[in-house]
Amino acid sequence: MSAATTTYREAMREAIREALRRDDRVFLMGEDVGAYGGCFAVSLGLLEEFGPERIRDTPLSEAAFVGAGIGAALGGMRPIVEIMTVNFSLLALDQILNNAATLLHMSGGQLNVPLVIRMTTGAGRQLAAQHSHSLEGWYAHIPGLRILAPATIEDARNMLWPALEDPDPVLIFEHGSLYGMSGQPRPGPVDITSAALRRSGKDITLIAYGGTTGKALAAADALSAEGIEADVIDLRVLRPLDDATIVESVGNTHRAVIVDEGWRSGSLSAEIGTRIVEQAFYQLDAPIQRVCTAEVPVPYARHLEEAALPQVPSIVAAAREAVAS
Amino acid sequence: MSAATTTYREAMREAIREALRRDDRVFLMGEDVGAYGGCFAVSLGLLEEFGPERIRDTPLSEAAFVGAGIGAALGGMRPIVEIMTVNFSLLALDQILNNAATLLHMSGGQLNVPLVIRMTTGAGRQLAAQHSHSLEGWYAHIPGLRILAPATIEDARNMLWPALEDPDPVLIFEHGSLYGMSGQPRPGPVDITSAALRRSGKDITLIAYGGTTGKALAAADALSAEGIEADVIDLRVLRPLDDATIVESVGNTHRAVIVDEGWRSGSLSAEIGTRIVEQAFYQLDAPIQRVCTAEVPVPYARHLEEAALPQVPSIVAAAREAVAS
Amino acid sequence: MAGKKSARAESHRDLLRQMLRVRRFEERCVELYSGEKIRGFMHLYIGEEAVAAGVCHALATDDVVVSTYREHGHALIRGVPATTIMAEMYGKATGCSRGRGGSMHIFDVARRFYGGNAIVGGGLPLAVGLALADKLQDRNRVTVCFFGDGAMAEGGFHECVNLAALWRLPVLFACENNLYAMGTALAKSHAQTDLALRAAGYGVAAWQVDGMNVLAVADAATRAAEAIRAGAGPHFVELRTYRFRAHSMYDPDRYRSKEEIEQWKKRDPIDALVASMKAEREITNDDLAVLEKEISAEIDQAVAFAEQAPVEPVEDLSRFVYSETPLASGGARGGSVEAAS
Amino acid sequence: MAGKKSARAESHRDLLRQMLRVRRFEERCVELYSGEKIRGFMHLYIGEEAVAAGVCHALATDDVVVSTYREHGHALIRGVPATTIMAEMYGKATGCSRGRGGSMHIFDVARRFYGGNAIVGGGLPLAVGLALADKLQDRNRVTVCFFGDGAMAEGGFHECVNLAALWRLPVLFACENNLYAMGTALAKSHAQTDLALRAAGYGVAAWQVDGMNVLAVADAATRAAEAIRAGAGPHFVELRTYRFRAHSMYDPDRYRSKEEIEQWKKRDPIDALVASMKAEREITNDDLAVLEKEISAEIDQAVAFAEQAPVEPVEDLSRFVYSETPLASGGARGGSVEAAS
Ligand SMILES: Cc1ncc(C[n+]2csc(CCOP(=O)(O)OP(=O)(O)O)c2C)c(N)n1
Ligand SMILES: Cc1ncc(C[n+]2csc(CCOP(=O)(O)OP(=O)(O)O)c2C)c(N)n1
Ligand SMILES: [Mg+2]
Ligand SMILES: [Mg+2]
Repeated sequence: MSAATTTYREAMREAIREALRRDDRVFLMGEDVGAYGGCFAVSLGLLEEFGPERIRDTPLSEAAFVGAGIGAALGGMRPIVEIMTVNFSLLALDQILNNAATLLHMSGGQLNVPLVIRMTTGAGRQLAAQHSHSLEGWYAHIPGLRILAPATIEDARNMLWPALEDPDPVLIFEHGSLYGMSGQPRPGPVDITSAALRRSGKDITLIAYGGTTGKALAAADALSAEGIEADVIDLRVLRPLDDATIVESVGNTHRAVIVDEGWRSGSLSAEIGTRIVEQAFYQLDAPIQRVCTAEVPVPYARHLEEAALPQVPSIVAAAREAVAS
Repeated sequence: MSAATTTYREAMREAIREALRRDDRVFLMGEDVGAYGGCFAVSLGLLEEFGPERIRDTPLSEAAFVGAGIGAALGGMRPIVEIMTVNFSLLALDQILNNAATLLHMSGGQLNVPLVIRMTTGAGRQLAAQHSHSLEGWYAHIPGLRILAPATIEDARNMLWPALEDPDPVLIFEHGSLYGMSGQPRPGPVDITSAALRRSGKDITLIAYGGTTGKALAAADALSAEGIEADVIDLRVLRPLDDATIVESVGNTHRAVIVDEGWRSGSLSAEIGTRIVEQAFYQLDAPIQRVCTAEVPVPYARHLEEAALPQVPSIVAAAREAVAS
Repeated sequence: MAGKKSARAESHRDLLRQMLRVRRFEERCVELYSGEKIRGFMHLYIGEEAVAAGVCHALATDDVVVSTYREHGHALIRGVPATTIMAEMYGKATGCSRGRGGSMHIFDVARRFYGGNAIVGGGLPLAVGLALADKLQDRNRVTVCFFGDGAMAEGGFHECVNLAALWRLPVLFACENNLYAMGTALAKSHAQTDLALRAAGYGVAAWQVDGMNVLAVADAATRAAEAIRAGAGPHFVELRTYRFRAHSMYDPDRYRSKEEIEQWKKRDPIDALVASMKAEREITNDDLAVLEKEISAEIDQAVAFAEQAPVEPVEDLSRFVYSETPLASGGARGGSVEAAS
Repeated sequence: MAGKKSARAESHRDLLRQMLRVRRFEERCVELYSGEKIRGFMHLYIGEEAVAAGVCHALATDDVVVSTYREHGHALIRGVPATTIMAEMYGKATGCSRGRGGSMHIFDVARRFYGGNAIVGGGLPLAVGLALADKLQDRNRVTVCFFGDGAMAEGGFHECVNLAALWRLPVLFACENNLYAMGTALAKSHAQTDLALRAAGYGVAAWQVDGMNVLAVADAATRAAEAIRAGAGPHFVELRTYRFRAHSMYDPDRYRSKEEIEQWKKRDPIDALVASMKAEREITNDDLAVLEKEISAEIDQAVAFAEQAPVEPVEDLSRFVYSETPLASGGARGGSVEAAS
């Protein structure tokens, strides 16, 4: 089965289509997933193919339709709930934390919530402060959730089905800058448990995920030209974190740069940094470096937004500093 | 002026009373702050003293009344908004993040939000999963906010006024287990910028805040009996963090244990851990230890809840391990 | 005629039994709370029993109930055993939620009792989703969602009623209007205090019912449930009731007068039903004594069960954060895969 | 009589000018967006101008406006200079929000224009709070909050209208019902599509108004504002309107028919007002040409201003996350400190 060229967007659509075909308990629900074709055109055409019961447009009621997804999962369905962007997910956070993530434990194991929530995340398109959040690190704090961040077309295509098979709630974060990325995905399956080493080096480990994976790879290329060879880890799964892959790499390279589009303080990078010290302290030869988003609400003006976000040159600079020290 | 014996609860009430007297723009608003006397009796008697315009009971509408607090601050008032507990603050998180924390930047400096939000946080009273969150670490991720965690009667009494004088939004987290604590507070003022060294040692630094400060101090006493002397830092301010105090102490002791009632992964302890590695890597002689809440929704049964939360023996054990390595 | 009459008497006896079970169970809970056997937050239903008894009377065994933190009554009447509820409040391993939930988080999937939710209004979207699942799977069931007058001020209420109405979902919204949300009186929560009228604004059939009269509640709920089963979409009943006790065990009840409470106690739903049954000669004092004895035995047994029950091993703290086994595969119901594609 | 008539004509000319300013300004924005001078999300108001013009007509200078991401019209008519709006959309330092906000975040405190909010429904609580501040400080002002039909499905709407009604706050809720929320038609958002009726359910005076008729809007808004100033509490107006353009620059407009759009364009609020003014001999074609020229000059100037404006230095990225100076001390208004205690 040779793979045709496709985009991240189409790969995600194909994944949804496959799920809808394979299992009649699956349905897609969210704002403008139907008649509009999806805010980012991910679900374009699916309404025509599957009808309004299974491609279900909702009112602007994030708390209610996310919560209804939880209820529908309890009732035997396998909902895919789309929250248009992570920015609006705050309105549904109570449902996600206090119900989706908690019901299984709180009921002593009685209530499974086999729900998938997809949302777009990230900045970089001059959408300004209220539309540029990267809050997946927050979600990765919540016990009971599995958090995925597909950074490649393969993962966009192949993570959804195992997520739907997971008996517990899974959140999928799709970085808005990736939808147009094109390539030839290898056919599935993929796991939804492990990080991936996307590039091998020996001098330093660059750790990234989602929208920053590509930047980390570009930085690794630039570093290679200077004679610095980097491991690049794509985390893929933000909760539970795959410590083993991280620790193994850092054990080899003794230096790490974490790239995270979240605001620096309290972002996922902090957890990774601390885990490295907890688990690989004696292997570490230099302070850990973080390249994160500046601690400002992301501004609209292009030059300010660029300055606020992790960029290839800042990753390169951080890696150089780590190697030098 | 010699201080009378009082409780944390009364100290907080006295702080509110003082603010209401000093500045007629100040008012208190929230669920059951008036006729009920406050869920934790903090505002008991204030309705009678100040009347229903200034001690304002609200409906169960967290998003609206927190947002209205933001609006009232924009309109020249100095609101103190009480969210009954952090657990319900999720319903208002969009307003806190996307408006309170963001308006100043997004408006290019035009819109100040001089708002204080108070809420009870923490576990330990067998209230089960939905009523036992410690989410102040999440709030400490948000640029634009100042986050306070009074752990002593002095701080309960004296942090509110400077918080109200701050031109930007300040969140105050009161750990539910502290209200009954009694003692004699020294009169104010206190700063709302720095961490406090609550005890001095030379062998290890214990870092805590809010509800875990007392446990860290008790652990330090126990360790002292074994000949291990600990610095105990009470963070007081969770954002912006006072790195200097932390780094100075770790520079002296070369070892650190962070105690945090948040779920371990992605809690504030992670940020502190990573900052220590970033800023004091070469002073560190052992891996950093964290004593956090287990990654489970906090269970009701007493023995399970106790096992889930940071406790004195686990802090002592972590410190011993750090000192031994 | 005699058959019909005795059927009515039978149903009255059942309603009485259910209300009394709740009343006596909770009275015991108060003692146990004082004795520190039960901890955490505990919210009593005493005074409101007619609501749960009347509404549940209208339900079939596979209908769903979603409740609040004030749910002992709903749970008991729905058939969750007193033993496992009590053990739950003791924090024991044989509790219905294995001791992890406590008083506010009673769950029993076998009885289709979906909790026990301590976030005000937090159960509403679950009910909408459970009803959506029934609709999508062509199951003719009703999902009842209980919530309070205070909960109606939450945005989630608005979103959920609209969604249920928009999609014509089989939900019975059962608003327990006990006139207070903690210490906040109805008129301080709502600009418009006719809650049924408010609900009607969403295009939902809505009635106000005397929630102290169990027969009126049962009638209204039956009518609503029948309409829902017939495909008429969601319904809303406002059940006017009153809690005789404080909001929770911590509440000093400062915000309402003793007189008001006493006035309402004169309308005790149990007394009222007993009086009407006596008038109809449906029950004697001897019958009542027997009933009380049975209930007392049931509760004694529940307490004994809870007392002797084991606790969960501490090593199991982290169980049930994630599932231990996969669910039945998607293929299980794959018969219509072709139809869908 | 002549004076009254000419005053009316004057007011019509003003309404026309305001609508035309918005129309022409946004037509220019489309070009600039194609030329990548403006980036990010941009939502056009074209077709809906009568709403902003009519509502703002009813406001005094110190009344407050809270708006949405579709706010060019509100901002321009409220008096925010075209220059600083344009510079903002260019991301320049002289933009009203110093380039940090863009099209969705126009702020101008001097004009009492409080944004510019890109979270649907996010401005509603701010409006309630601003009105509360006015009430607490005994200022007789109106706060207008614009929001869409889609926003009314959000829980926050429900909470805010209830709160405003409960506390009788001076808020004018101005619902711009353009029949779609992105691609979601009204009847797919709301079970009950009579939005004014819905609002009335909160005990708020509520009317439906033809939002394509600027005179009708101005009348309704004036009536509402007067009632609010007289202490009658919040009011709600549903303004039935239509956007002629797609939701945003990214929207391919698949969800509605060309015919529907064409039908509505026949009711263009600018054409309608011009026609009625011509019938009343309040305006000539020459007057119109002069007006167009003035507006064109205003917009040219705005573009020139934006083009030549500097950008914020990158070093200033972190400014305005926290305040640089303390606010005036609490003592400033402390005159009534004694009264309060
Ligand atoms: C979202 C949220 N806010 C606040 C609380 C605290 N609280 C618990 S019950 C309650 C009152 C609820 O009143 P109502 O809905 O009328 O139900 P009742 O208790 O009267 O049965 C409050 C404020 C909560 N649990 N959840
Ligand atoms: C909370 C939230 N959910 C979703 C969105 C994405 N979104 C932006 S505008 C819009 C439609 C809003 O419709 P309406 O309120 O009718 O206003 P209109 O755009 O028609 O003026 C949506 C879904 C958002 N910005 N905020
Ligand atoms: Mg109530
Ligand atoms: Mg609209």
